[in-house]
Amino acid sequence: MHSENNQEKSGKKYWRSLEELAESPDLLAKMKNEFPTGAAELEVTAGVDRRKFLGIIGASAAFAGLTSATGCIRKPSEKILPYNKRPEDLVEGKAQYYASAGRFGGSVLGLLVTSYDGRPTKIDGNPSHPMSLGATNAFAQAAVLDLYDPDRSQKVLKAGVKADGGKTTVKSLKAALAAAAAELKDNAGQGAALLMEAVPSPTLLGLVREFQSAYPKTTIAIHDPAMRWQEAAALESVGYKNAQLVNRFDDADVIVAFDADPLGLEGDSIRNSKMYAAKRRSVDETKKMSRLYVVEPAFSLTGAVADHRLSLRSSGIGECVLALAAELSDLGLAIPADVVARGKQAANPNPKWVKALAADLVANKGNSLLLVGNTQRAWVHAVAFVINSALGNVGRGVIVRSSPLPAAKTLAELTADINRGSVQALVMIDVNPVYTSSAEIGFADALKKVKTSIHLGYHSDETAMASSWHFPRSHFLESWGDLLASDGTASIVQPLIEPLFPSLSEVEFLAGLLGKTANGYELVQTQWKSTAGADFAAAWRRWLHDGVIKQTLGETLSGKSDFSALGQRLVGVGTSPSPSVSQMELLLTLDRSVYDGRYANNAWLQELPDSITKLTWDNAALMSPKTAKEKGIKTGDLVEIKVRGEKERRLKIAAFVVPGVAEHTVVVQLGYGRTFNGRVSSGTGFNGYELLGRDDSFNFGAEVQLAGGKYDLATTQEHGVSDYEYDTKVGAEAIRNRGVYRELTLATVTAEPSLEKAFGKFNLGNPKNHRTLLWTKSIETRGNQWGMTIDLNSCTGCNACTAACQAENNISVVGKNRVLKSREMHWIRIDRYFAGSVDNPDSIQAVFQPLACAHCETAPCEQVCPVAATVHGAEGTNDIAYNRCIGTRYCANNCPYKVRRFNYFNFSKENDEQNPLYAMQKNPRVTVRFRGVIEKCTYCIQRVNAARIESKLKGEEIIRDGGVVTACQQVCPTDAIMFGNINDPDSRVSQLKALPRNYAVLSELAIEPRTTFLAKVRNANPELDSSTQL
Amino acid sequence: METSVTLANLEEHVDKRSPLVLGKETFASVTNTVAHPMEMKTPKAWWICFLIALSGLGVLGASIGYLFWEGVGVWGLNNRVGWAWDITNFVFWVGIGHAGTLISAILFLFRQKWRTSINRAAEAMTIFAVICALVFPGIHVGRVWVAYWLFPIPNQMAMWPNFRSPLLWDVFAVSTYFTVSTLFWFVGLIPDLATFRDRSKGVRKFVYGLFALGWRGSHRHWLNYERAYLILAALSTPLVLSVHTIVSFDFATSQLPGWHATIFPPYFVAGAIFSGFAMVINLMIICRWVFKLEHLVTMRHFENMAKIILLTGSIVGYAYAMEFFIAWYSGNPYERYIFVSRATGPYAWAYWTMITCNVIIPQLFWVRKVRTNLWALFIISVFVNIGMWFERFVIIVTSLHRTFLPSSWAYFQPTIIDISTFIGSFGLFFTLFLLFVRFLPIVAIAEVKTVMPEADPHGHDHGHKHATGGAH
Amino acid sequence: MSQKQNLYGVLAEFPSAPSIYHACEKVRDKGFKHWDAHTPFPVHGLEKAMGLKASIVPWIVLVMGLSGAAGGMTLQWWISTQAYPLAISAKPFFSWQAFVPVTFELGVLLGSFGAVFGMLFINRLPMWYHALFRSARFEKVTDDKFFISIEARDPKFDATATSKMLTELGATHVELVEQ
Amino acid sequence: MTPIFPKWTNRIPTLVAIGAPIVLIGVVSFVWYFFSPKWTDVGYSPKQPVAFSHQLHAGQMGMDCRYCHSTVERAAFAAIPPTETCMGCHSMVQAKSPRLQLVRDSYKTGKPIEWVKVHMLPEHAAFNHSIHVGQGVNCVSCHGRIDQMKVVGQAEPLSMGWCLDCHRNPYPNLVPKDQITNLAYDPVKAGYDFFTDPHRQRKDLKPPQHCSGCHY
Repeated sequence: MHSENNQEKSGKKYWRSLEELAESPDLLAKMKNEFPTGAAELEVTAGVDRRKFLGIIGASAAFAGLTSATGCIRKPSEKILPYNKRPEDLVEGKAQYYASAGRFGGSVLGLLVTSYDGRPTKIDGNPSHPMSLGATNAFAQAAVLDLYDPDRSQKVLKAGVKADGGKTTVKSLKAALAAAAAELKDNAGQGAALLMEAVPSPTLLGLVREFQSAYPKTTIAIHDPAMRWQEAAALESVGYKNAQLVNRFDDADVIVAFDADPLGLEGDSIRNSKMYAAKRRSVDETKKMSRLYVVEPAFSLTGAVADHRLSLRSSGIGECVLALAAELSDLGLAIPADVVARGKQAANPNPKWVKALAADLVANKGNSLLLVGNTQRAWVHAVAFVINSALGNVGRGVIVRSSPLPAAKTLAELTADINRGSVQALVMIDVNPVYTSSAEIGFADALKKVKTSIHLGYHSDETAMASSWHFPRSHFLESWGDLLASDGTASIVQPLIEPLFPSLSEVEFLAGLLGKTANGYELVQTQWKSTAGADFAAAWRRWLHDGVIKQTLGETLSGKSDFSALGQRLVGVGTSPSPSVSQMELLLTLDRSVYDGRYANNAWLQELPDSITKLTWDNAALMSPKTAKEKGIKTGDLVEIKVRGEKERRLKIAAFVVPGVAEHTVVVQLGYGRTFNGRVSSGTGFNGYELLGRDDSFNFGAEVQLAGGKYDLATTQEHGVSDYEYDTKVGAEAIRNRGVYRELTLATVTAEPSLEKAFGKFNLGNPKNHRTLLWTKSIETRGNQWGMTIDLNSCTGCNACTAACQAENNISVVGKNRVLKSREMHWIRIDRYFAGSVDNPDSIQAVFQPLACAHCETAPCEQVCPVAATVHGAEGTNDIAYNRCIGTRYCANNCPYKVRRFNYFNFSKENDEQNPLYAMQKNPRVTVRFRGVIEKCTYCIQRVNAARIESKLKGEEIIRDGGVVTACQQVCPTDAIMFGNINDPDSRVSQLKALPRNYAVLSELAIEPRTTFLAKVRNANPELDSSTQL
Repeated sequence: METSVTLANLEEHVDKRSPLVLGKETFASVTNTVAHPMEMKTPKAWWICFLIALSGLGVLGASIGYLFWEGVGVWGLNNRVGWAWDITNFVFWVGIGHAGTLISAILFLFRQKWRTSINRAAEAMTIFAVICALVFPGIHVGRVWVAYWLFPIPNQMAMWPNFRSPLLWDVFAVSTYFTVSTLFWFVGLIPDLATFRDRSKGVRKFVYGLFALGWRGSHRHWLNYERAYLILAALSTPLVLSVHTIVSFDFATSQLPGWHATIFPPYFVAGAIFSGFAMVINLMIICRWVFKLEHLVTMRHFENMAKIILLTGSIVGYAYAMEFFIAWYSGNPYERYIFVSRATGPYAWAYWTMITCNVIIPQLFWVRKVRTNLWALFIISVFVNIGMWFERFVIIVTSLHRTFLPSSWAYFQPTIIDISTFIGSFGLFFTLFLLFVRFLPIVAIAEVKTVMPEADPHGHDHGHKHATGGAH
Repeated sequence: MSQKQNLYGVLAEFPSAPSIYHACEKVRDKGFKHWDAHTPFPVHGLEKAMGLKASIVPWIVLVMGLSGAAGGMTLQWWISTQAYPLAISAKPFFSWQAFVPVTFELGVLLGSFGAVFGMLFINRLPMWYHALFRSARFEKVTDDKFFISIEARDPKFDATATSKMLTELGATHVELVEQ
Repeated sequence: MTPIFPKWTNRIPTLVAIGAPIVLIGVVSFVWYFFSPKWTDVGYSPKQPVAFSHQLHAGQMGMDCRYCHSTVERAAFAAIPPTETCMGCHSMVQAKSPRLQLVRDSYKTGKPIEWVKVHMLPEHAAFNHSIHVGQGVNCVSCHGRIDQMKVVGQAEPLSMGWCLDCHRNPYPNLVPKDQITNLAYDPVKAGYDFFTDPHRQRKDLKPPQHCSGCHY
């Protein structure tokens, strides 16, 4: 196939033949052949056995050996398999980095992918890409595991059964595609449809246009949770056709999010977070920082970090925006009369609050920013846009840009067309509507009516089974493509590896259906030939190297917005009954772990604790403690949710009581309860789509009743304790007394820069009162001395660090029942604490505290280890030598932070057994841990060592600042984590540690941790009460 | 050393009381009485008990085998509560293993003659209990096959153990304790083994003879023997105290609230003696009844032991109270919280079980009627042992499940393997003990004879009670 | 003569502690060297009656105990400062306070070994065979009878005279024991 | 009556007292020697699929180690040469030799030659060639006189204690940077002194002795 071709052009060589390998029983053995050197981690599996073996029958084996002729107690002999022809730029066992791009949660991120001997092992952000700026999110981190998903589609399916006798090869794949194309040709004439995600890929969209011209009767439909239909409609109503909004946080001093999550699941969250965090951190120099208001029905990441948060049911948001509009016009802002008129009658959830907000906005004209969430209706977006333009934000914080996407129909409209019989052929590119759509739409039934339905998907999922053709999709690390960032920056998606299984990229698929023979590589190149200018080859190489294509596509619209039409749009909207105990409001949201369900088979994401609920492996019906008490529901109770719509919808689901949910609202995350049985996804959670309505993600009049029975929900905090009152509340109490989490208000910081008094309020843990030791410390103090700071003021608890750490450090997945036993292995966890009174939802606040091994100088863990398996390194790290550990767990007991993790079983081996491909992701520079040893954060010691070797070879003793970047620091979208040499006073970490905000958790124990925290600063509006703080 | 003082007092008014050997016992009859259980036909009861114990041992073996095969995960432990039943059982058994050597050594040093008829069984109990105790630290480690790294053995890794770790102190303390107790026990056995060498026939004669080392009652031997025995006692006494002190260091030298307490050493030692005597009472009551030793193991023995239980129980109770006081007085919120949580938190049930069994119930011993009623003694002693197991559980688990950071709070639940391993350890204990009562003299014959009136070389008529030694 | 060759000595049986006590005093006063008293239990003060010197076991224990402790501390010092000094909780390499428990335990351990094996050594035990075991009555020595044995190699020994003397001292039974 | 134990049994204690220590010392020294990598690992020289002689190539023909093990200065792993490297010469030299059949096959089929690994470190020990070579540790220090080996065998124990010996005092094993692949070079004979070597800026090498230097 076209790999030869690829090498010449891209100057890279892909190792071959995982195609046959896929089926073969001796997979590991074969993979060793593929990876001459990187195979260390593969051998570990064997190695563990060996150790165990020697351990159990040690002596006898030894004597047997002695009697044998060689007189050796030998390890089984190992083989080395060198390359046959070594690719010129490859050095065995050395990491290589390639630029690429991917689309996660609706945002296009430029990526830098690490590869060892041709195995992609780690994904990171491309610093020169405007949307990632070097960072990524948990989805991007976990994408590399998706590549090695053993359940990914490997077969062409015809009507749900294996075509070509289940022996899909590259050849048979092509043949099948041709056959499907032919079938398409026969039917597409009478009306075809193209159902896809909102993928801003020039090449793909080009092919879509070709498709349209080839089959004129083609409907384009987009089905994508990130698609901003309502916003687009709103913009259309004010005179911008086919447009979208792009937000800039960099000069926003006041940010108001109405049920929006710009720092979490919506929009370009990474870029937003970076800009937002920068403004928060500026407090240290300027004593100024942005202020964030959030109105939302349940905690989003944005809501969790808000300075002021109003807890309000989704259906009330619109009213609130209207009320704000009215307030603003009273303050002399030019708001269209009819909007104001409607605003006057709006149900204002909290007049005092809204008044203060309005004043703040007016005070910051032009430097403010209103955002409305995807789930809100068009008119709400419209009103928000009105306010934005009245405040003069449009063109500054709020930019209107033309969308690269073609005019498209929604899934509902498409389904209607199908039922009308106007669609005979349906092409579905990487969508799974049979699972991810409302029962009310009834797409599944409609699909049956289509003569030819051709589906491209990564899994042989619900839709694949229901379509007449299914083709396996290549992972983006295996395929050529291109992507446009929302600001128009383009990136080439380049593969690092031949497809592990015969499969097609989006472009290859669509091209194939159009009867083209060109491969992805050629398609992408032809697309970009024009833009290159004179020297295409040079430009191409530059693009691949940089990962970004400088000149941007798409343009900013600066047309005059016209609000004349707004008036009648507002008639009769928003007048919704407020929910009650019997008639609750149901809200369905995307999940922070599995998004809309596409990541359901990704073990890392499944085990990633939700930022707020700390729930793993499941979703649940979230309710506020108050509501739960009224209904007598406790966490873990099975409840039935009933919604009356066109047809009655019911779901039996476990309840989870958590503060921050609006009263009489029940929240269910989507994406769980997949019927597609992957080895990971099966049996996780409950399918929220069964409750989804036709066009709203929230519904009125949901009845929630105890259904009897209990369900185990695995959380990583308050393990096994369902009593919220007891633990979360007592916990918050404790935090307050213990000064573990420190929060200040901007007022305090400006009033008393030294913060002596502010910190003094904690009777304990003031770093100023370090107790002096009774002895002189025996640790090395010269040379590189590593330390870390974590800025609680920036952290949004997004979990990216946890995921990145898992990817970098070969951390095992343990599974739900082990999480239930509190045996999860994550090296860095994010502690979430609540503050405020559960009886007053508006007072509830959540805070995040990432916690990993703090590398205490007088580490309590070290002195108790009987075999000196954990001791201090020369550069101040608290080392653990896995193979010295005998597993007494004493260190874990004596660790005040409880960050040490024990391998209660042979987790890594179990993982490899469950997923034989998993081994290919493992980082060859990190030992894979085995049964019976402790593990914990090492400050990415493998990176430290690599850097030290590098600098020593250069003849330098001291590693330059930034020479070592830990995985968590690298991924952090808010740059909350800083790592470096604390011996060097000019290093950024030293400077941060010098800040008054700097404090050590539990410093009163005289453990002198190397990881310290920077206290959170809440920019409270003096008008509003913010007494409830930690 | 509260214990010793009271023991001394005890001594004085005890001697004014009932004699240590009742009835018309002569040297020969003592020998016969003690020999009886070993020479009688094996009673059915013994066989039944033995089979039960043996199956318990089987359960232990199976549990441990499964544990080795699967990993420590078969227990209910987690990343917050890294120790639970394993170390609880370890401390529990070590504790029980204290009465034996204590009765022998300390009471010997203080010339407590009443020890003679119970010390042998007590010492045996010590050794068996310590064997049970040694099992747990051995199997609780994650990688058993490298547990030998705990010992300073030269190796190609050039690695050595860390002598700052209390766990390593444990290794040395408990193994020393086991060795010394065994020696002490064996030295005491030598003359009695000789007795049985001279009584028995055939194989038994050979085996007893082998271990009697050719003892012939030579007084030149007795001279060194008694000196050696006295010194062993003198060495064992601080050893007994040191062992449980060091065990308590596992907790006291760590820094967890609820563990990090200076009161632990005395409190643990008292607790150990407390549970140890309770176990002795249980065992002696049974032996006495089964083997008709009423004349040798008298009510006075039980009463004295009951008094010691009452005393040590009160010390333990005082320690509980003191812990609370210090927690409050220190003003340390972690300490305060952990103790409030003990009494009111998820594990309150365990805490109150402990208080009831260890502090409240033993108070019944103030009443003489209770002290002298075998049933009462037996039942109360059982409660004491239950209570002491819970004490260790409370200290270990409740402290671990509510540590400094509320984010790391967890709840521990035992698995079936936890339980079976614990029950199995009783199987091991009773197997060994039953073998002991069947094949070895459960009362130190030679020693008992020394406390008989006839033993006095200056007594002119054998009926005469109060002998005043050291004429000439 | 020939009879004296394989004669071990004379063995006299006494009924009670007082009787053997007084007998011993006499035998001692007669100035016998190679003789011994055998009793089922240590008869209080009999060593005085026999005129025996105090035991040297304590000295052995002292030496062993001290060397055990010293060795223990040295071992720990060598391991943590010489062999492989490791920074543990930033504690000094030679944190002697932490080394006390092991030092103590090793002292006690070796001390006890000294006591037990020292005692056995001085007593020449184990000695499974002994001439006295040839005497059937001697089996009672571990039950309720008391014996005095005077060895033939004692200069003052004379089979008949010594036997006679012992009978006079109140022996209930006197016999000659073969080598 | 006759005693249970005959007279000679009294000699047993003496014999044990003398014998026990001897046996003990015997066992210890046995384990000490035969269980140490010095015995178990040194001298391991498995049969290789192709009878490649380092003695011939590195010794007689004096090829530089780095000609084949080219990554040794850049990477942790000293790469085994790809078949094409062999064929570089052997397409002309000995082109027909039956001993090279496997090599030619491999070149044709693209199937790698399965060499048997000789110097095996456990997975949990991270060794990096580049830094050692870079600091001027002669190949011979760890691999012995490869240039005199027909069949490559392990020359050193490669045990942790052995590593530490050098990490604690590396200087005897250091040679001028241009001599690292000269296996015959003897710093003592050549009178090389690390500390006066002008080409070395850093006199204090500080090889790691802490755990995470090698175990991570």
